[in-house]
Amino acid sequence: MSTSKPTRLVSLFNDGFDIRATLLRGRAWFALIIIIIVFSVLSPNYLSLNNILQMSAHVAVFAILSMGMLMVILNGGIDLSVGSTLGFAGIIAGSLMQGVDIPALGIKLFPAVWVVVLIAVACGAGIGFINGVLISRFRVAPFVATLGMLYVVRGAALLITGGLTFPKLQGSADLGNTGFNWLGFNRVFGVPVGVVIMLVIAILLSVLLNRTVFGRWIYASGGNNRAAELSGIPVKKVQIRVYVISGMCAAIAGVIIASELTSASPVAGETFELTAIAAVVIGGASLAGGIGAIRGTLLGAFVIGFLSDGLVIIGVSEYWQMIFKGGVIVLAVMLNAIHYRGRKRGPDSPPPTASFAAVSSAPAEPRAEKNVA
Amino acid sequence: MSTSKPTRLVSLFNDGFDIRATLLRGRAWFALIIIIIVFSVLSPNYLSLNNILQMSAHVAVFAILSMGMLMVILNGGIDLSVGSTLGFAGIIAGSLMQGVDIPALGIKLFPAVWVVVLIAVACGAGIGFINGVLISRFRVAPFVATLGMLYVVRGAALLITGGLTFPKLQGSADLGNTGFNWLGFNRVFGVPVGVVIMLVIAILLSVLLNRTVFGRWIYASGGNNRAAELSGIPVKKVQIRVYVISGMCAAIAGVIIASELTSASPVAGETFELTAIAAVVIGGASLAGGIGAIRGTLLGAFVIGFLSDGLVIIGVSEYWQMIFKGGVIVLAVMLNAIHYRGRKRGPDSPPPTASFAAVSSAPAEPRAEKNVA
Amino acid sequence: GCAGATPTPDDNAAPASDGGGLISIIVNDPANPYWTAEGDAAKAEAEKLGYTANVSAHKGDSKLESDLIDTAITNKSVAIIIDPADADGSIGAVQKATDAGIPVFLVNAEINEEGIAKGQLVSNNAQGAALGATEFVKATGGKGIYVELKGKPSDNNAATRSNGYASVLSQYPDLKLVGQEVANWDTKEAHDKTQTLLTAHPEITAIIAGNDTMALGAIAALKEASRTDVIVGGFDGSPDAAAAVADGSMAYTVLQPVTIYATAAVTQADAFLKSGKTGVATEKQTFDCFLINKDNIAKYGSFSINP
Amino acid sequence: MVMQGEVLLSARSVVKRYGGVHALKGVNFEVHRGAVTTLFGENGAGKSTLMKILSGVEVPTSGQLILDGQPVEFTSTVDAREKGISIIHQELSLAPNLSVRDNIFMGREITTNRGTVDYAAEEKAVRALMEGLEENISPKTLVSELRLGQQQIVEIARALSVNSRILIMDEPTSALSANEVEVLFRVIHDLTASGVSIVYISHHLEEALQITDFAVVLRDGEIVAQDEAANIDLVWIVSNMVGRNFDLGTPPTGYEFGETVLQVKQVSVADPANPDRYLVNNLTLDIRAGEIVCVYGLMGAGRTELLEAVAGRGSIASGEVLLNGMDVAKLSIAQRIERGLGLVPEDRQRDGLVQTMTVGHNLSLASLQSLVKGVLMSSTSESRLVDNQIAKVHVKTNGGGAAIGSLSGGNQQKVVIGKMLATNPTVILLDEPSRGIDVGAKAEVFGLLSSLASQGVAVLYSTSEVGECLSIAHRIVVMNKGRILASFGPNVTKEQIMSASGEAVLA
Ligand SMILES: Nc1ncnc2c1ncn2[C@@H]1O[C@H](COP(=O)(O)OP(=O)(O)OP(=O)(O)O)[C@@H](O)[C@H]1O
Ligand SMILES: Nc1ncnc2c1ncn2[C@@H]1O[C@H](COP(=O)(O)OP(=O)(O)OP(=O)(O)O)[C@@H](O)[C@H]1O
Ligand SMILES: [Mg+2]
Ligand SMILES: [Mg+2]
Repeated sequence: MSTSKPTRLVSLFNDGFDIRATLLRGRAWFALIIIIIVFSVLSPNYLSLNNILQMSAHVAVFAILSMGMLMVILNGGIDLSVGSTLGFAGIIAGSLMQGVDIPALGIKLFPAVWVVVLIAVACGAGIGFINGVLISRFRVAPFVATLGMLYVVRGAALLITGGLTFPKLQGSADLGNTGFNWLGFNRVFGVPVGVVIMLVIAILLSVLLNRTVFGRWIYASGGNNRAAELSGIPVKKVQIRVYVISGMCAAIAGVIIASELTSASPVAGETFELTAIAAVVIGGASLAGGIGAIRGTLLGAFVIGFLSDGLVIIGVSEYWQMIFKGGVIVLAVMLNAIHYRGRKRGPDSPPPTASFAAVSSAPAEPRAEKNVA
Repeated sequence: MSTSKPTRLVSLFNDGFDIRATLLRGRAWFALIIIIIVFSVLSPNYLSLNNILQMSAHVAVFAILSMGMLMVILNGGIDLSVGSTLGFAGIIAGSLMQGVDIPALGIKLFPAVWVVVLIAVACGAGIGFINGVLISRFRVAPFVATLGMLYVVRGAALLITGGLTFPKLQGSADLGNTGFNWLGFNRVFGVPVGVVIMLVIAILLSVLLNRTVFGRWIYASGGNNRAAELSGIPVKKVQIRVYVISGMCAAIAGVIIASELTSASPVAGETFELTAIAAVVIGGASLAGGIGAIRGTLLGAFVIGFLSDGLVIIGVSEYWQMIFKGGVIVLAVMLNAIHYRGRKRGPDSPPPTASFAAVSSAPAEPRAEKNVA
Repeated sequence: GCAGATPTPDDNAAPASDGGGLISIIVNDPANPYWTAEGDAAKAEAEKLGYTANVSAHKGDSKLESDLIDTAITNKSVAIIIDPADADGSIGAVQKATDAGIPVFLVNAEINEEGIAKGQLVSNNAQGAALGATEFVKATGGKGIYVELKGKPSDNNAATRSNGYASVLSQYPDLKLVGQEVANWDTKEAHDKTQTLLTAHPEITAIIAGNDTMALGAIAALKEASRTDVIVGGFDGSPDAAAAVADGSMAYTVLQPVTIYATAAVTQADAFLKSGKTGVATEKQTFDCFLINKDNIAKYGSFSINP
Repeated sequence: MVMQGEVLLSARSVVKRYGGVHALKGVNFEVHRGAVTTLFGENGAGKSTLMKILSGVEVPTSGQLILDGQPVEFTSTVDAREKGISIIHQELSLAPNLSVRDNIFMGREITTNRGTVDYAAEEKAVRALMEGLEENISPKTLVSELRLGQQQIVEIARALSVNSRILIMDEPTSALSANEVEVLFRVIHDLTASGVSIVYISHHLEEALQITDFAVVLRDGEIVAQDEAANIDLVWIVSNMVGRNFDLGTPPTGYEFGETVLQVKQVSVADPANPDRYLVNNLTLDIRAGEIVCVYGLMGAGRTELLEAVAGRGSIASGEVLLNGMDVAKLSIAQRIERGLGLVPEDRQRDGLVQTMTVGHNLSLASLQSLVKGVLMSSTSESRLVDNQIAKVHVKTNGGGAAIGSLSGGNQQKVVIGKMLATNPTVILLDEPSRGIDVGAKAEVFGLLSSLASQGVAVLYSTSEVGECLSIAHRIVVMNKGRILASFGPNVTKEQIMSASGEAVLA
């Protein structure tokens, strides 16, 4: 049977080439390809380079969010505050683009766009830092800490704007702050800037995870926190940093959205956290921590994004869109689980107390070794 | 220091009286009492029997949802679909109250109210059953399975009504289906019916958890699924049943809301799942499973409910309300964690891989033995 | 504080008041500038008339709305100004307040029941939709291929506007509707769905949106695709939309006189509290919407047209 | 009682309290350069606690550590590691999701000058370490794919890779086979010869005696005896440890075996990772009422799979299991327990205990149905059952309400056994019931089994220690690669058993 094959082959490749990982990656691609084929048949407009690029641009925002989420999930946590952080960062960028009053000098400063972006991302990092400190120092469960921050950050964003949207973020040449819309509007060799940013982040985080000591630490403390701590890994620092990365990713996504819409709304990103988590899990990561990869997460984001855009293109009703989306999320993860059924019990598989997510802890996507992007 | 005291006292009470549990219960009450005092000072209208009853009626719906959620969380799972189930059950009740066309006979049947309620609750049980089967048989992670169902069930509810609300659910005497609004409007000895239902469910579930074999099974399989299985516990059945209970609780909450409003909206209950989870965690349950109690969960729901009603009464702006709500969620859980800091590591404490929620697995609320409601 | 209340002879539910007391204002979602303006206008008017005012929001959730009404009752509000969440779902809550002897004035949206609230002050959505659709026809020259972005299905204004658009536009056979998408009043969603619709129907020449936030999302998508030829129409008359009309990216928007009827609701409540009469003949009062296009944009003030 | 040799590290009047628990009560302990200091003591005596203090895992409540004559304070394991002290933990501390290589260098990654991890260098180092331990484990294998014994080897390799001056080994051999232990001892000899100091802890007393230079006995948090190897023997250790002598007992006699209650007929169990391989291969075994059978085998012989298959965890590929003549293949674990067949699993943390529950609730867990009166459980029946079991298996606890985590390892093991006994089994399977428990507890457990057998219960237990086979078993079967290679009566010798299992006999 198909389940027996991969492992037998493994022994042929003791050099570390993992046939299971390869097949699995193949299967995730497979899901994506099925989606593309089905919609291409149903609509002539689906499979064009332009549409693929545009759908990728839609996916990019979620993918960036999901990759940050992956860092947190690998570490054994979860970050529900990303949607709010996204909105908050957009608002910060928006308000800076509107100019900063310096009452003391009686002037209004218009920071350059790169400064604006930097400050917005720093705010995201700051929110992540608070999450991390709450979780690692004050031992608040990640679900709860980030749930609290979800409300606090959203409230703060609304408070800053009084519920209003910051319009017209194009900037102006007179003020020297043009170019904000570039992120959302421009294309580099025909590829939307959002997609380029997504790829850059994917490569960076992939290198981080697979090649650096810090990446190793994330996996180790996600796999067994106590063992990691006893081995001298600064687990609390690692924990804080993954939330900082997640916050930064969320902020980047927020800036991209604000730039796309050339306006910043305090309610941007509501419920995005759920989609991000779904992408990570469809991509084979385990919510118990320690298992997952950037490539899978990207695929997960593409599966969700290409599906929902496809449903819009063929004109399925909003309600059916919801039903399909839910169905695909469950189905994609179910396939993983069925595939690996019976493979789970190792003589010393991770202890079962992590039952919150243990059912997904089947080695859905064994970490691929040289898996860049 | 204060942290060392309770344990030393424990040895004085070997008869099973757990001083830690008592103190903790005291402290959770304490939080609620602070809230009540603060708002009573700020508004003369807060502390009246009538307002307390009315706030309790508001809390009731969330409390019922949370108690169902507690069953799932005790078992080591999570149920994100409760909000959607709530909406769906309301819609089912609403459509039944509108009458059921039987085209074959050319008549329209108007089922009695108790039949309507029963069918709606059965639908909730059905949704819970699907969740349970996905999780226990198909090994989909609870977070993902119920996230998928969140979308599917909501989509289905919208599809049934085409996005509209079912109005006028009072029923009519001619049709013999009056009394639906009774659940929401009436009072029994001055106590709103919703509160009575909440108390009945609390007592039932408390007895279930503390006095029945099934209750013990829930705690055991949440604490260590493998050990439970080897002790002859039908862990999969237990898992399915907790989701069924959660679905039923959500449906009951949905029926109460529909009856309160005498109308059923397909979007009722959006994001309620997060509030329910927050109540359970504030109530001292561990997201890793095995730890928690009905009493704590009720307290958690009351803390959230009395806080948000209080903020409205004193007229705090919507934005600040969000910030306070988030802050209180984090703070309440943080207090628990600080209190139990350093108490966690036993020589053979639960394996540390459960890091997803392990930080909350400090014995926040040791299950109290004879703890009914 | 609350002044000593003495029952009026004809209506024991309405305490005569010397102008003090709390007016509870419940709006939909303060995260939208439209509802922020609504709440602010009502609050300002109430304070001007010597009341204190609390603004809270139900965010479209009937259950939360019902809880807020309870709280308003607890707070011994002298009147409630509310933007109801749901035409059917809000009836019970309004009834509850009325039973507690508090006069309720509905603004912006109606409930499907008369005789409970003291007044229902709404913009004439059907008229506004017709106004918008007519301008849409004018802008497109009565022909072309268009798509529609719709609001939250649970909000009956979404349906009213959509129907209003259809009743006008269906009379023009050369205007072809090729797609309808729900974008839930959300800018980002409207942006993404517009992009996708542009892919599915590159031949689109016009987009009609159920409100301004969605129209602005569509405009962002069009800019990105460098499609300056597509005509976009909005609804609400928000300041952002007005700016877009000014710079030509939006053809028109329909201004709902939200500040006008929010203010009027408070004035009527005040009249009712003082005299037991609202001073207006009918419970349902519709306020006509105004068209905002290039011609009158200069006169635009926040959610209002300066004379 | 003169201790010789240079003292490298010493603990002075070390006290450790955990809340109300007084784990160490003023201990003076010395580590000698280039020698093996062995620490003996009952479960819960405080051995691990002392080692945790020496290695920076825990901070003493009071007292001092002296290293090279200078007082030191370790604030973390890294701190201790930098000063040349490393530890092999009693409970495995590996990340199952990572490879052997990543686990060995966890927290001490070798980096290239570009700042990335130098996998090649790490792999080379791992290969060298594995060669030294004579193990064939690839550096890239995921730890979750290794069996317990191999994981323990990885732990050992990790400690060795540090090149420390002092190496603490807290029960490093609890999951190792005799061959692997022999290799480890050779490594220890090489280390001591090159000046490394070893602190060694084990409940396998005879084995430990072979390498001991200095013996220290800890009891209730105090040192009660210490001496050089030349002056001590097993009796000395045991009498100091538990205050009396002990005996694992002899096969119970004086009754006839009853009917054949359990028949394992040509059972095969497939390897879940590789269905073409069989972990239990066409195995046949009968047990009669009142009979005690010991399954001896090396690590990975397939004993756990056999016992789990009989108990109903996992499925069998072919063959049948008959309980009192009835095929139980279709029955759930619960139904098998109800019919009198219960398993005491090998890994008590993972499969035996519910850590979030009290001692009492753990004890009653498998027999809840018997407590039901009407619809509810009777709490008086429950506390009666719990008290009975606590008394029956001698759990040292201050009542059924105590947290399970507050018990020492041996007492936790007794709770797992007590839980199964509470179901009144007619056939009881025990997978390595003595793992990690002290001699006293071991004797108690074996005494219990033998009295159960004389009451007509069929007992089947597995072990990796020959000595435990040669105690109460009426019959000893030797397993290797999923098959039974030999079957012996009680009068067999150690050597016969070991050579039948394919194991080299220790010198
Ligand atoms: N999940 C698994 N994946 C791969 N191999 C496995 C798995 N489970 C067991 N094995 C292999 O099956 C064989 C039997 O192992 P097992 O540990 O059950 O034997 P045992 O006789 O019970 O030894 P132990 O003394 O460790 O209990 C070993 O070769 C082991 O490596
Ligand atoms: N973190 C802790 N919290 C509370 N009590 C503890 C803790 N760690 C150890 N103890 C207690 O301290 C005592 C000594 O435990 P320790 O683990 O040192 O025993 P040990 O000699 O290593 O036993 P074993 O042979 O079973 O491993 C025991 O009573 C144990 O219950
Ligand atoms: Mg120990
Ligand atoms: Mg075994």
